[in-house]
Amino acid sequence: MTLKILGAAVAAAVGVTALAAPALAQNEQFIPALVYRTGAYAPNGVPFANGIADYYKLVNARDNGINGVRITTEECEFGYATDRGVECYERLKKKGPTGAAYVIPLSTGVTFALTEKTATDKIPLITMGYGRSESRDGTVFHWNFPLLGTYWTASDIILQHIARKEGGFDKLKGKKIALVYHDSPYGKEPIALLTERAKRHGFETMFLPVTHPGVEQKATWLQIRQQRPNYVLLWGWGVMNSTSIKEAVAVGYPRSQMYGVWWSGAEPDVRPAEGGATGYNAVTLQHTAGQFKVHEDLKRHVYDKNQGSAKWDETGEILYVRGLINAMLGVEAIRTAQEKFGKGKPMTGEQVRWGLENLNITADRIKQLGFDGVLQPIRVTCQDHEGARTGRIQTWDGKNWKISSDWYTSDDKVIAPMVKDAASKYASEKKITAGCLN
Amino acid sequence: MLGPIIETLIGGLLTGVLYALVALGFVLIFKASGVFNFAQGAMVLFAALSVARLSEVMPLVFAVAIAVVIMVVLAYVIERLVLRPLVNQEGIILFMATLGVAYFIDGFGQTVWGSDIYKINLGIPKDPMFFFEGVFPGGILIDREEVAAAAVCAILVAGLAIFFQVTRTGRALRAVADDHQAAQSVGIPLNYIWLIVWAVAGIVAIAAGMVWGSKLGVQFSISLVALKALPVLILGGFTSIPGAIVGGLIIGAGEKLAEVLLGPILIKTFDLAGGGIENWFAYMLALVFLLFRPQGLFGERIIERI
Amino acid sequence: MASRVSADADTFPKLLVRNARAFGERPAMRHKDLGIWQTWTWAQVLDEARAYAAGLHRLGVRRSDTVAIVGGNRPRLYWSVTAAQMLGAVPVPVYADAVADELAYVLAHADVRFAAVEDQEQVDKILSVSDRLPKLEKLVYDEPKGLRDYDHANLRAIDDVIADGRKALAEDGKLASWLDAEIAAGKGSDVSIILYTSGTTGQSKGVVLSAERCIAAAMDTVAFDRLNERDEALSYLPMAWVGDHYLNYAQQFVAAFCTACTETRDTAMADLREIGPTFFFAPPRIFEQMLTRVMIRMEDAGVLKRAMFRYFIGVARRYGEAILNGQPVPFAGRLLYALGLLLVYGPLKNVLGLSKVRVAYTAGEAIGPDLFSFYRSLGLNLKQLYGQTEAFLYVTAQPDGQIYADTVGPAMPNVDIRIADNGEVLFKSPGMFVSYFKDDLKTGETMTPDGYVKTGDAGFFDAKTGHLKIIDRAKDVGKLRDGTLFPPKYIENKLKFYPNIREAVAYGDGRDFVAVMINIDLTAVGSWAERNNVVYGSYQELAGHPLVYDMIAKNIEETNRSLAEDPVTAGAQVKRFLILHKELDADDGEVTRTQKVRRGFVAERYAPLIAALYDGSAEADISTEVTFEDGRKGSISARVKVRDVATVPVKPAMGKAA
Amino acid sequence: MRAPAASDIAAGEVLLSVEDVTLSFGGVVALRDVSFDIKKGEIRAIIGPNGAGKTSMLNVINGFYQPQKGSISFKGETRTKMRPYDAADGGIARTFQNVALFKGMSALDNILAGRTLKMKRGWFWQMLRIGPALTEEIEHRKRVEEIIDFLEIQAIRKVPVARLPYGLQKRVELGRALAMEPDLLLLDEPMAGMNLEEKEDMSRFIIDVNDHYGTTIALIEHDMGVVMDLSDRVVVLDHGVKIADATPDEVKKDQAVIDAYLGVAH
Amino acid sequence: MLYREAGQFKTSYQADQAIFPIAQDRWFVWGLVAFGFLVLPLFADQYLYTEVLIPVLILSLAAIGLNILTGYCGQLSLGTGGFMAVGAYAAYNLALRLPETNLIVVFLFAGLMAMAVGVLFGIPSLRIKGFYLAVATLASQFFLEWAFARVKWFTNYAPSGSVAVGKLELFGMPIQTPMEKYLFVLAIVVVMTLAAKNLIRGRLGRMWMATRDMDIAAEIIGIRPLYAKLSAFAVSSFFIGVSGALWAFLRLGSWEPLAFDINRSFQILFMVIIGGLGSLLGSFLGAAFIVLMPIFLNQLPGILGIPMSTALISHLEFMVFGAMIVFFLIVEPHGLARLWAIAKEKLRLWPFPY
Repeated sequence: MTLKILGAAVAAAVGVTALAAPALAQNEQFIPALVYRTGAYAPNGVPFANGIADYYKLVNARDNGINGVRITTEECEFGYATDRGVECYERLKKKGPTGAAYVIPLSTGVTFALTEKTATDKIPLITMGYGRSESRDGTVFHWNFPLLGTYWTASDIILQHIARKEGGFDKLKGKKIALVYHDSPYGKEPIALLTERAKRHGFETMFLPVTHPGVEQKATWLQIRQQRPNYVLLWGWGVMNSTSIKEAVAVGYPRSQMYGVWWSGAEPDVRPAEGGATGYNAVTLQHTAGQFKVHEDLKRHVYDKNQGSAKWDETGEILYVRGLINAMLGVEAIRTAQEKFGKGKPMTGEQVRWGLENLNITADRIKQLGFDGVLQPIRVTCQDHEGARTGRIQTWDGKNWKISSDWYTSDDKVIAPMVKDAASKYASEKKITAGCLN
Repeated sequence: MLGPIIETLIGGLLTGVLYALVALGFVLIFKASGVFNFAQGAMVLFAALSVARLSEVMPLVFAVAIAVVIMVVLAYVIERLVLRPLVNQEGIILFMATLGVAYFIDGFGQTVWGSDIYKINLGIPKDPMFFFEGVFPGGILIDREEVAAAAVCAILVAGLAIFFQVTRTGRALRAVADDHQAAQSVGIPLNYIWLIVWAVAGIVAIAAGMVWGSKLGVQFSISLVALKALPVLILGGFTSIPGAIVGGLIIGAGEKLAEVLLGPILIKTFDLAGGGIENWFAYMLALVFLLFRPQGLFGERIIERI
Repeated sequence: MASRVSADADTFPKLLVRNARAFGERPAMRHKDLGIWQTWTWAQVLDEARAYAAGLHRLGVRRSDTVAIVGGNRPRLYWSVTAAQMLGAVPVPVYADAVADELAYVLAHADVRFAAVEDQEQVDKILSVSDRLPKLEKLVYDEPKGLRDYDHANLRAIDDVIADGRKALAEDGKLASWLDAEIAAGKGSDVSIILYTSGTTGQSKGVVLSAERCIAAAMDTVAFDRLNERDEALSYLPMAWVGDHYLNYAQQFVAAFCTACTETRDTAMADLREIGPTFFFAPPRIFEQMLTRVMIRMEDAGVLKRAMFRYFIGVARRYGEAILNGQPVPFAGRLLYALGLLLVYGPLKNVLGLSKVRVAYTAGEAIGPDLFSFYRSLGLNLKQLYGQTEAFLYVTAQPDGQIYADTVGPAMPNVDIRIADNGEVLFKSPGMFVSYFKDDLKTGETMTPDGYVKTGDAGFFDAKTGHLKIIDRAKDVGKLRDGTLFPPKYIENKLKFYPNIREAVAYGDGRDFVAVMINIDLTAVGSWAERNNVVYGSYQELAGHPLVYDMIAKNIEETNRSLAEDPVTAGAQVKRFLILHKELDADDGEVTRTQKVRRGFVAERYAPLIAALYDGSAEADISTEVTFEDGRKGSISARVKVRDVATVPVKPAMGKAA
Repeated sequence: MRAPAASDIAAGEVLLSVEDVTLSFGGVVALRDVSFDIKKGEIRAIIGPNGAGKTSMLNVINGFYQPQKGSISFKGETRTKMRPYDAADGGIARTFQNVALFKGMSALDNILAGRTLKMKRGWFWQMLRIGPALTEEIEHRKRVEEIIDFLEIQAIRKVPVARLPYGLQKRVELGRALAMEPDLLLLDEPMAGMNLEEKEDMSRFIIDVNDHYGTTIALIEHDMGVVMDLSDRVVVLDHGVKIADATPDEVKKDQAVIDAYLGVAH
Repeated sequence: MLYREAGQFKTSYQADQAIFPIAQDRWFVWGLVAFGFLVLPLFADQYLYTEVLIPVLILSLAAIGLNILTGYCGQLSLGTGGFMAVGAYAAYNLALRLPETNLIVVFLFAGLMAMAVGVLFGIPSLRIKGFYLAVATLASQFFLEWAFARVKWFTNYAPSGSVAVGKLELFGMPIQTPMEKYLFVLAIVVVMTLAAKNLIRGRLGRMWMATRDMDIAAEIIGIRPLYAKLSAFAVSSFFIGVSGALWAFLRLGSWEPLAFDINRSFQILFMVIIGGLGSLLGSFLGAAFIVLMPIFLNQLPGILGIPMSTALISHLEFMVFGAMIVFFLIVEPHGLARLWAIAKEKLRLWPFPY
């Protein structure tokens, strides 16, 4: 209906007769895909989108969908622009027999914009490794699922790693830690945790915003050169990441003292800097680069049939793998929902939400799915929409990302109260009564 | 404290050279055709993408040569399809048209060349040079790439100067800039002139694109450096090549100094969430200049007649 | 007949009083002034006219004085008529574009003591001949511009006169009641107005009309066309012409409809479009000009639009008149016509300002049948009436639904028509004139002893329809040397239907064949020239252009074919023609102020050309004296080419007149 | 037929006086020590060969140029620095040598724009356009219509001025100046580029304006016939210097004037 | 063709100077307004409201604002996004700090604050003209964008820099559903458009146009350039400020300064120029065109059933969009409004070509 009316409106405006959207089969699960394959953030948007798309293809080709419910998807390009992202969401949210199963915006800006809308529309918002950190509180943010880790988790893990390197949190006293961040809600997320930790441990912070799209960093790095922070945390996205590393090279800041968030630790971020990036670190969203067991299926069912979205070599890249994981989690949530609401039926957003909230992927299941070594078990609850908060540090050796630390888990003693505060503030602002939905 | 200031100043000046390179393209076109060419940024991107992708399969020299051909063809197409039908239109209309051209080139460039981050390797070492390490703690850091950029810029300006002063076409261009009618009466076809300036601007874009691209990687965002060139333009005047150079230097140095020196003070005073004043400082600087010299530093004086 | 007019409404001032009472709040008069249509209700008009009359009285206007009215169509000049009539004085409207000479003649002949004029131009004109107008005492003017520094001893602004009158009326109750008495004292038999005919030949004659006859005539036609106070008419024809006085004064007062005066002469067409009258009157010339403009503008339209236009005009030709006349039309025809109405006729009438017209008349001269049908086919209820000043306009008119292009309709109610032995039409009508002013001789000549008026037109009643058919001026219908009937105007009108031909003068009486002199239409031919890259520097050059000749020759050949269709006129086909190097001009006396050709005068003036037409020569030289707009005189000489045209062969015997 | 005789003017009240005005651009002197006066109600012509500084003189009078030396007093007040809108405020209107109309607006709006100074309603009322704002708008429209009527341009009132022929544009420009109800009207070559008929019309309008509204007029004109017919007094400039200041008849005989004009091909 | 103007004469100046002097236009506009208020809500769905109608209406208002400045007063500005941001944050802060304030007052305040800032940044226009001014206005754009990102007070110290509005209501009526929002926006846009029209056809509008068409002549008839230009900046900024507040409150709900970045400025400028400089109608047409065009282009391959990668679609979208702009400028440099006017003129003169 939506499409028809829009079509009519557009056609009326441009003078073309509208074509009705093809009727959709009833036994399909529609999942919209908000992507950015163009513009300043395309280098990062493309592999992630490919990973997601390929996983759905895999599920359809290998398993004939989720218990027989085939996945249909439609990509909508929004160029990392919040308003166009919202438009994509609005356009696609009602497609398919049951509407959108869930939304993956891959943009903290869009996440902010959609947080309320999805609640009204009853569509879960999966923000794996991004979004608002306090949204892990499922009693307030019923529809948000920042699976696998929030930015507070990410920054906490990095700080833990630094502390370990320095010999304990008490050694951080008097140290200076800079945050070079993308000047958007995304980049600002870790500030709260850094400030909190700085207060606790007495280190100094320096917050250096970089304006979109992030190619102007000269002054930032001149400041870094002059202020000489002990560590630089990088919260960039898109072309900003590689620029940061290049500027670091240009001012001679040691890359080994730089720690990127998991969105600043992929191949497109380091490759343009070539050798300059060697030694640069980033926290992982559990996984790192490489091809895993699931790739065998991918090759057999998708790539050998020439249906892959990417080039085969690229399927081992970090963001591609992350796309696979994200899609897998979504699919598993639908599967979980089907267990309760009826196998072999497409799920509504509300049902998928239940599936997400009761998602429990054990080590065995991970192995089954072919994600062994990529992922640790995750268990989502109403109180904890994050599900897992572990990560490692990886380091770029000039050619590959190499894991360079053990697993860390973010310190909930620090984070949980912050989440509680922020979530209850949000709840009171929006007049939401905290509690679990069924 | 002096060390960092000098360092920032030098860094700023060198960045300014890069701005000047982009501004130069604007000036060339505005001077000869009165078009405020907003597509200059897109041209820089397109040129850089061409060089970057071509150099993946051939030596850089050939890549640049082919890119030159591409830019000339592009200039021809723009002149033919956009400028000629819009001849005698108001400036704002031409300005809009170049915005349209910018969109087109952005889309076209990414379609043909891709939207990933690509590399241009000019073979310049990336690591910085340090001077006066004895005088200042940490020495004075200078980016080799930027020095190279400055050199390229100097060569370009020299080349352009020779082109304008010595060649017949160059002199014709100057004539056009001064008075369209007069130029036509001398027998120079305006279309030809426009083609030439757009082609030259395209070649300047290659230079700018290569330098920027080598520094930042070649990606869509490069087209946004056009915005950085704008304050340079108003500061230096839309029609002055020396203005573009000097303006670029002032803007580059000004904004970096402001960011590094003024930024922290502002942050403290107003409890700001970070600095980033360089985003507007250049414009404000230019604006203040403008209030005293409405035609820019080197622009021709506007005499009002009735 | 006069008995039909009641005594309390037997003069126009009395009608005004009645209207002010009955329709006080309804608009009576509009004038586009200062950008908008200033409107006066009947009550306001009465108020203005009374004040004006009082003012005029104070200026010295007395019963039976004649008051000249010179100027364009302006409310204050119309009120001048009423105000004069209120005082029992006789208004004498004069053509505003009359040159000083003509003006002097009329004003002197009418013994004018007062003149109400439009503006400085008219004041200057009258002042320039004041030595010939010893009786003229005072001038009042409507538009004060430029007159500030004139000697105001005998010059007043109408506004001042009205203001003065209003003040006097307010201060002096006796004056008001005197004025009321004066209005009441007016009798139906009083002279209401003297209209000077333009005179196809010779000097103008003053046609004296009485109030009750004017009113009686107007009552008949108002009833005939069911005009009422909700109708709107446009006043743009010369006030001195009977048509205007009839329509925008007599009928207006009787029906109490609203008359709108145009802003300036240049804006008449735009004003017509704005007002959108429901009742419209225009001489054929105006319709012709409109059609010419339509055709020219359509020439510039795109191919598709032009094709569409042609197609639907064709549809209209086929079905339009039948639909208008209420005759049966096939459904498909109705459908096509409806589409045409949406696409062409409706918009066309709209841009011409005719879309609200309920009744339209044309009169003054014969209208080309094609021209006539064109408008009717568009759905415009255009009708012909036949008449003259002496009849207070009408003798016959076409009733709704009984329209035949070649007849002028049956006698109007209360009109009695008789055809004299020589074919001349005689009539007796409610509005017929009383006499010619100060010219009993002429009056006698025109009136038959039993009170019929000779029209001077030849005509007969059509056997089929019983409608009157006018052929030509009685004295103009001639015979070729071989005895073939030669109706010059008939031929001329046929020719004039072509947009290229502005004027045609046909000769043939007592000669071997018919030949015509053509005036091209500069607008039409000029626009054709522009489209065809024909370069020309002057009218003269264009008129003499060979391609123009070719084009006109083609038009004449077509006319010949149409003449050949009718056995009566087949013999009168045009054999030779020439195109005149200058436009026939009223200033030169070649046409009347109403643009009727003075055939005899033209023949005299262009004698060498006539000679060339008949002696077979290919060209002739001519030199003529002309009067320029500012009154200077000069002369134009030219070499004019003469052309032969093809005729359709007919059996000679058929063309003989009985 | 003109009402006030030249002699009346000479004795009349001074409306504007130019005292020792010197104007230069860079090194080029446009006017040097020029003094003259314009009396109430007169038509004052400023003539001179090309480049004599006539237009500069008008520009000084209405504040577009600031003279380096000298002063202008208008209605008894002497002002040294003045902007054109101040001049307008004070009652000086002008037209331009090359028509300076507002091309995007209709003839009516152009003339209405001339009423700007006379209109007083604030933004709020204008935005609502009811009550006083509407009354004001209508009242001024009426005044403008009178001018339109006066200049006989009814047929083109709603036509965008860019579409009008030159002669009519000049008339509209005059209309705009008249709408200001100025005390002093400066006309810079009101008849430039006109044909004979248009010139006659324009002359008539100028005289009528002077007559009807009592407006004082200073005009620059090249057509000597027109100048002699219209003006009460004539100032002659040559190379920025005043060389004569007298009645038209006297000026015609003035040797300096004849020489100045002979110097250029006229 | 559909016009029947004969007989529509004006007997008063008020009628002559009406916004729509032709009856048919008047009916059409009334019909359109009635359609917008009464008929559309009967069938429109959420997508149409939130992604088509509301954005088009709000951006139309911004375009009207810019059109007043650029189209009517001739001052080119690229600072629209910044002024919208001023409106948005002014409204946010008023609503935040004085929660009981009536929504209308909130929007008025937004307009007034933007007006103040607009006047401030308009001052250089007295010295600077043309493209110099355009670039100078970028200063305001970047400065304001920066200020709202950095000065924490504006965002109520929100750690993310993103702010959100609470539930909206007007005189106790909730403005929550897309339809309610749409009607609210429509009402504001209608009222403000009327106000803009009144200003434009009044004294102020003539002052602006005079300044635009020939500033010297304007000065000489007594128009102070300072007053004319700054009033244009003021009114323009007021409109833009209100639209910014509407955009933030009714379209976005939660936003960050990036919502009002330079691209927004360009977007509005596109609307004004594609729509038609100096035309209110053009502002609407331009807004509709610029909002709908990308959506349409984006879906076109899908509608036509041409399989195409998302990246290619969006690159093509860029290309087609750019090409269309150039094409439109070549075909009609004066924008859609001029095309409309020409069509209307054709219809009025139909069947005549001129």
